[in-house]
Amino acid sequence: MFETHLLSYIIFTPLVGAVLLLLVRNETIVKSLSILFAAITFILTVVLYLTFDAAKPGFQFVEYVPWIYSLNVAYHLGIDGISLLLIVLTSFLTLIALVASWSSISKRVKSFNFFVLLLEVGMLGVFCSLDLFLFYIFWEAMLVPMYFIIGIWGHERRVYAAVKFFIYTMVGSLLMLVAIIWLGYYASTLPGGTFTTNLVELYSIAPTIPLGIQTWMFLAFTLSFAIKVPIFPLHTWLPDAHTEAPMAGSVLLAGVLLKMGTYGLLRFSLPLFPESAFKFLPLMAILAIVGIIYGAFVSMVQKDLKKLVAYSSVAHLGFVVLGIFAITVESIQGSVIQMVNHGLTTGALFLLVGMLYEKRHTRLISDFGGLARVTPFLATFFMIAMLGSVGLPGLNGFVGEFLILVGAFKSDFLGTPAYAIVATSGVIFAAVYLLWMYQRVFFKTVDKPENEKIKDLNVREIAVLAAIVVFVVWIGVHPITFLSKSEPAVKALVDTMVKAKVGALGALR
Amino acid sequence: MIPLGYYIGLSAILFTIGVVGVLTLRNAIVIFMSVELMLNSANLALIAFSAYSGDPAGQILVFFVIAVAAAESAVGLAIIIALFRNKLTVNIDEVNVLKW
Amino acid sequence: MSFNYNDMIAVSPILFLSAYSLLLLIVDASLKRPANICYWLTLVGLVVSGFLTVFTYNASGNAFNGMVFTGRFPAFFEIVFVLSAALSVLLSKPYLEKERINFGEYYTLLLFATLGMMIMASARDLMVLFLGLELMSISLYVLAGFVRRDAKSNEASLKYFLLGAFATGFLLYGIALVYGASGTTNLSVILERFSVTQNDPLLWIGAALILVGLSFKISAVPFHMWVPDVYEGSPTTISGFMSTGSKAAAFAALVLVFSYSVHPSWQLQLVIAYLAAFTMVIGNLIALVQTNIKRMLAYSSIAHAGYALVGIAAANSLGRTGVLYYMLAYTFMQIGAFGVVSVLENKEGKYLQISDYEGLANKHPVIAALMALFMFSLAGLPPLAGFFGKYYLFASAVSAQMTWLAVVGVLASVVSVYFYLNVVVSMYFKELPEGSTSVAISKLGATALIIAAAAVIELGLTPGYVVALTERLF
Amino acid sequence: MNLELVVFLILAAAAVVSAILVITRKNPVTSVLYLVFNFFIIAILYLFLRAQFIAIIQITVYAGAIMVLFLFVIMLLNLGDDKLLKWKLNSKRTIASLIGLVLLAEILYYVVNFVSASSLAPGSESMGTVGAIGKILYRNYLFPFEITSILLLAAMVGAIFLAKKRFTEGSDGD
Repeated sequence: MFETHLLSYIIFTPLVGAVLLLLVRNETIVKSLSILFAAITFILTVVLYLTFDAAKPGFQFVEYVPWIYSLNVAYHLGIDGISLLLIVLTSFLTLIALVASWSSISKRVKSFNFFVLLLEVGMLGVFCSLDLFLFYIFWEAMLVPMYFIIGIWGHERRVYAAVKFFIYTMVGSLLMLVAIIWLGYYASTLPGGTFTTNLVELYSIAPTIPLGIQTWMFLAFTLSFAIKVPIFPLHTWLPDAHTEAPMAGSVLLAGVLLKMGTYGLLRFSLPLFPESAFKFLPLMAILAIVGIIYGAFVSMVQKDLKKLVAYSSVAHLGFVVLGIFAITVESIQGSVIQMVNHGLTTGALFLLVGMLYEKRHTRLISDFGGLARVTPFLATFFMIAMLGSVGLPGLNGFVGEFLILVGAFKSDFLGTPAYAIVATSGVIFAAVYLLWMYQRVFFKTVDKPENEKIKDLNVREIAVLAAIVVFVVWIGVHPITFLSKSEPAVKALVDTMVKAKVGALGALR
Repeated sequence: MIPLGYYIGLSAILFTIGVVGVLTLRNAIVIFMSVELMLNSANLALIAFSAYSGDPAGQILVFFVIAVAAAESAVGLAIIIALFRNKLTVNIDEVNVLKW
Repeated sequence: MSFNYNDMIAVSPILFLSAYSLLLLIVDASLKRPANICYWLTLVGLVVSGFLTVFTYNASGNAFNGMVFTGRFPAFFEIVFVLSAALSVLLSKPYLEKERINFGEYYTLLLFATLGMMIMASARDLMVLFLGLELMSISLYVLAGFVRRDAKSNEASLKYFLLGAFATGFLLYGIALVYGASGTTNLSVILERFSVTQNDPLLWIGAALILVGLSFKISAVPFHMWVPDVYEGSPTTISGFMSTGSKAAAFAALVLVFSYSVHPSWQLQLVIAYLAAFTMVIGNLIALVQTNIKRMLAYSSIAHAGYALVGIAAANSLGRTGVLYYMLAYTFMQIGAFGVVSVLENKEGKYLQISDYEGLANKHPVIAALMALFMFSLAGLPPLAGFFGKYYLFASAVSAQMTWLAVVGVLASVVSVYFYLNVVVSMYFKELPEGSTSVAISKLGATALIIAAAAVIELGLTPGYVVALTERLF
Repeated sequence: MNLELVVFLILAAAAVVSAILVITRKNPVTSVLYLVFNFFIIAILYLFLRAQFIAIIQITVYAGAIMVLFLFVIMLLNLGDDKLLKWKLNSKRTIASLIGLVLLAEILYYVVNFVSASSLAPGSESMGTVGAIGKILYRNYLFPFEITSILLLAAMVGAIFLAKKRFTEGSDGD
């Protein structure tokens, strides 16, 4: 019984917590209660992780309850290795974010915790849904809490950032909604078919759609995900949202929300519409590379620490997208692990920048200098997170980027190693801007008197960061622990794509 | 024998005149009179159809329409009186607290 | 005799409400200070007729010589009207007292209007449809001008009246032509003769004129110009009632004419589709620039008529279900939004600008949360009622091979998100202005709002039950 | 051309001319009078169509009662005064009415072309008498008839409310 409903428990535990919060008045209790529920959720996901059997094919922990009969919509959950890793990441980062913002949120504490827990429900739901309708509901429902988190607790230009974030995401997702409806309708026109949004059924139905229409479907889905990732020309909401969001908001935004875009590509765009995916593959790869280079260059010239980290996300996600569209087992494995890495390291960087801001009330790089002497702990953690992000061997980033580049190098689908070669330069640029930033902030002498008085990290902050660092090192040293979980799912996906490719070639002949 | 089309044609012309009146006039009362023209043209069409098909339903409907017209004019004129008390005008160009 | 007791039972909600409103009229006339008693009596009456409706739900058939439908279709809409009226009435007492227009006639006329709506939704004959529409309209003309000392209210009433009468002209002429083509005004007989008459241009011209007449009532572009002025000038509770009840009634009529009786040819389908597209786009675009919240809601209500028209244009069973579901969902969210305005506004016109809502979340957190909920539902965010309605309507468009209409619809919704969010931004993200005082929130008003909010959530989470109610309608 | 047709054409021409005069006169009192004239002509056409009962109603209720109400209100509010009634056309309205005109001309064309030149149905001779109408009205159309009564009541309540000068309760500001 416990295991058959485990996913539901995981999704709705935070919701129960959120509702309970409304009944409490005392702020300390509110904070403790929300951390408690986030922790329970995390423990449940760990249980999920341990009971997940990587050897079994297909989706596990499946729950199926019919919900709306006339449209054949069901409450249909299930996970594979890819979603498993992201679910654990989500619950982990939510817990971290809540603990980290213990003292940084001063107004409307109850609402803040309420919205963070609500956000967690949405994020977890997205990764668990096997029904497009259900998926869409979680996908959109998650927008609202994030919107409030940015808009109420953000910095100066928060309203602008929140509205921009909302509208951008909405444009993409509503077109996706039409595509979802069209898919359901298409299923009903087949002989003996009914209207359905069941993903498992659609996996076999969708590839039979005539290529002309399939292309539109692919574009509608991919646009929505590309905005979320964000892929290069659609990224303009990201720096605003990340910079203006409060610390916890930035962590979850970078750590989890962006992954929903890449997850969507893996879960929907590729397997549902393989033939159209092949058509757009070069374009997507080029956009990914432009994103890598562009993100790096723009990061270099940023004066604001938070903006710098934000733009570095564009570059990192470029790697992930490149790995996905290279369609080899190595590259997609790399992308999956890189999603987790980015969540951990960028999350950590946002936390560190947030903590620095809390102590010094500025984020301008030029306002700092020589902090390594004043705040040794902070400098150390910052260094580890930064190096993880750069991709130093032995830390997590290296594993992901290496796999992606290897895969892209030998990918049949990309057809040429040129993409991989250009992308490699991105790794170097990342080292340049991150190290330069680190040098300006933490090395040299302390030339501003305000910086002398900055307090170092307290125990709570150290605990939070240490928890992240454990995983940063773990993935760096022994990635197979995590890679082994997602491998079968990735292999199956690549198989599907290869088969589709062969089929398409056969049809051509 | 007068063809049915003649009656319907006449009613369509009257209807058009009514529509043009509503769209061009500025005086609430005369606009309302144009509406009455429209209703009457519809009545004429109904009676003609009814007579030529031998079905009394059309006449019954006209009977109801006349009752409705009476009700409408009572309410409409009351509204005009109420407005007149406040604004001393029935010219809808001068009714401009709200944009038209 | 041309009717029997079964007939009477089958249309008992209508008969009951007629008798009850006459009773109310007598009470109003014979007491010295009747307003409060009328208020409670009206609520009781509406609740009772709601219950009667539930009992008639499965009595499908017709009554009074085929003049009216009985059973599922009218019952569904009757419930919508009763809810719309009951919520408006619940909100009315505090509002009327605030505006000092607490007269018994208000409640009587409101019941008459509800009665008219019920008759429209039960009509199996164009004659009955016409009379129901007129009963509703005439009562609403007066209610729109209920604040007699206020020039805005007078003008709202006059504009509503002139445009309404104009629309009546079109409707009646359309009925006349359909009668000419089919030789009957009975919708079922029109349907029976449809195979013969469907090539008669007279029928289609008549149908088009009926469409024009009803388009005024649902406020479809380009027949919408009266809406913002009338909603702004009318008492706020009446604006809420008009924008939900009378719109739902007009949609009931549209379903009866176009989905039950005269199945639109593809040309007419296309015309309705264009009407829907223009209504969605223009309604939402103009709503963007509104600063007055009542005008904003008026344009939003125009846009929502466009969404529901998608279901009529699709002319299939999904579309029919979509329209019915959407009318119920829309009733709750729109009355909720107007309800919040009515609870907050005062006689001096405060809380009528969107900017007056700045920092509301600090002052009245519950009211702000409810308003935010209604805004999100109107914007169509899942898992709220508005989202599911749109999903159904767009699905009907896609399955009628009109995917372009669904795309226009979602793009229009994106636009709408902006102005709905604008209210949320004001309430939550802006600071409270200096020296603002809080408003006394009446308990009755808050009750109505909470009921509406609960329904918005509930309809979104378990839409299946309502959808099941919309099957096998006739 | 037979006599009946000649009479019809004269009446039709008179109806059209009077209708045009209704919407072009500056003084509403004149407009009302032309409208009454128009209603009379239509009543005669009803007699041609053997709708005797409706013809009587048309004269007594419509032309008699309703139009007198119009006149009464115009006189009461002294709307004969031209100052209040500027007559002007703006371009938007002109365009609107032009479109309307084209549309309706089209309808007219269709209507006249497609409505067949059939004769009056047999048995329609006595269809429109008071007795015949009354029988059907109370037998088949009882339900709409009752609705009409409520409609008139609602209109009465509304009209009295709006037009009454002062309320006893005094809570209405005026």
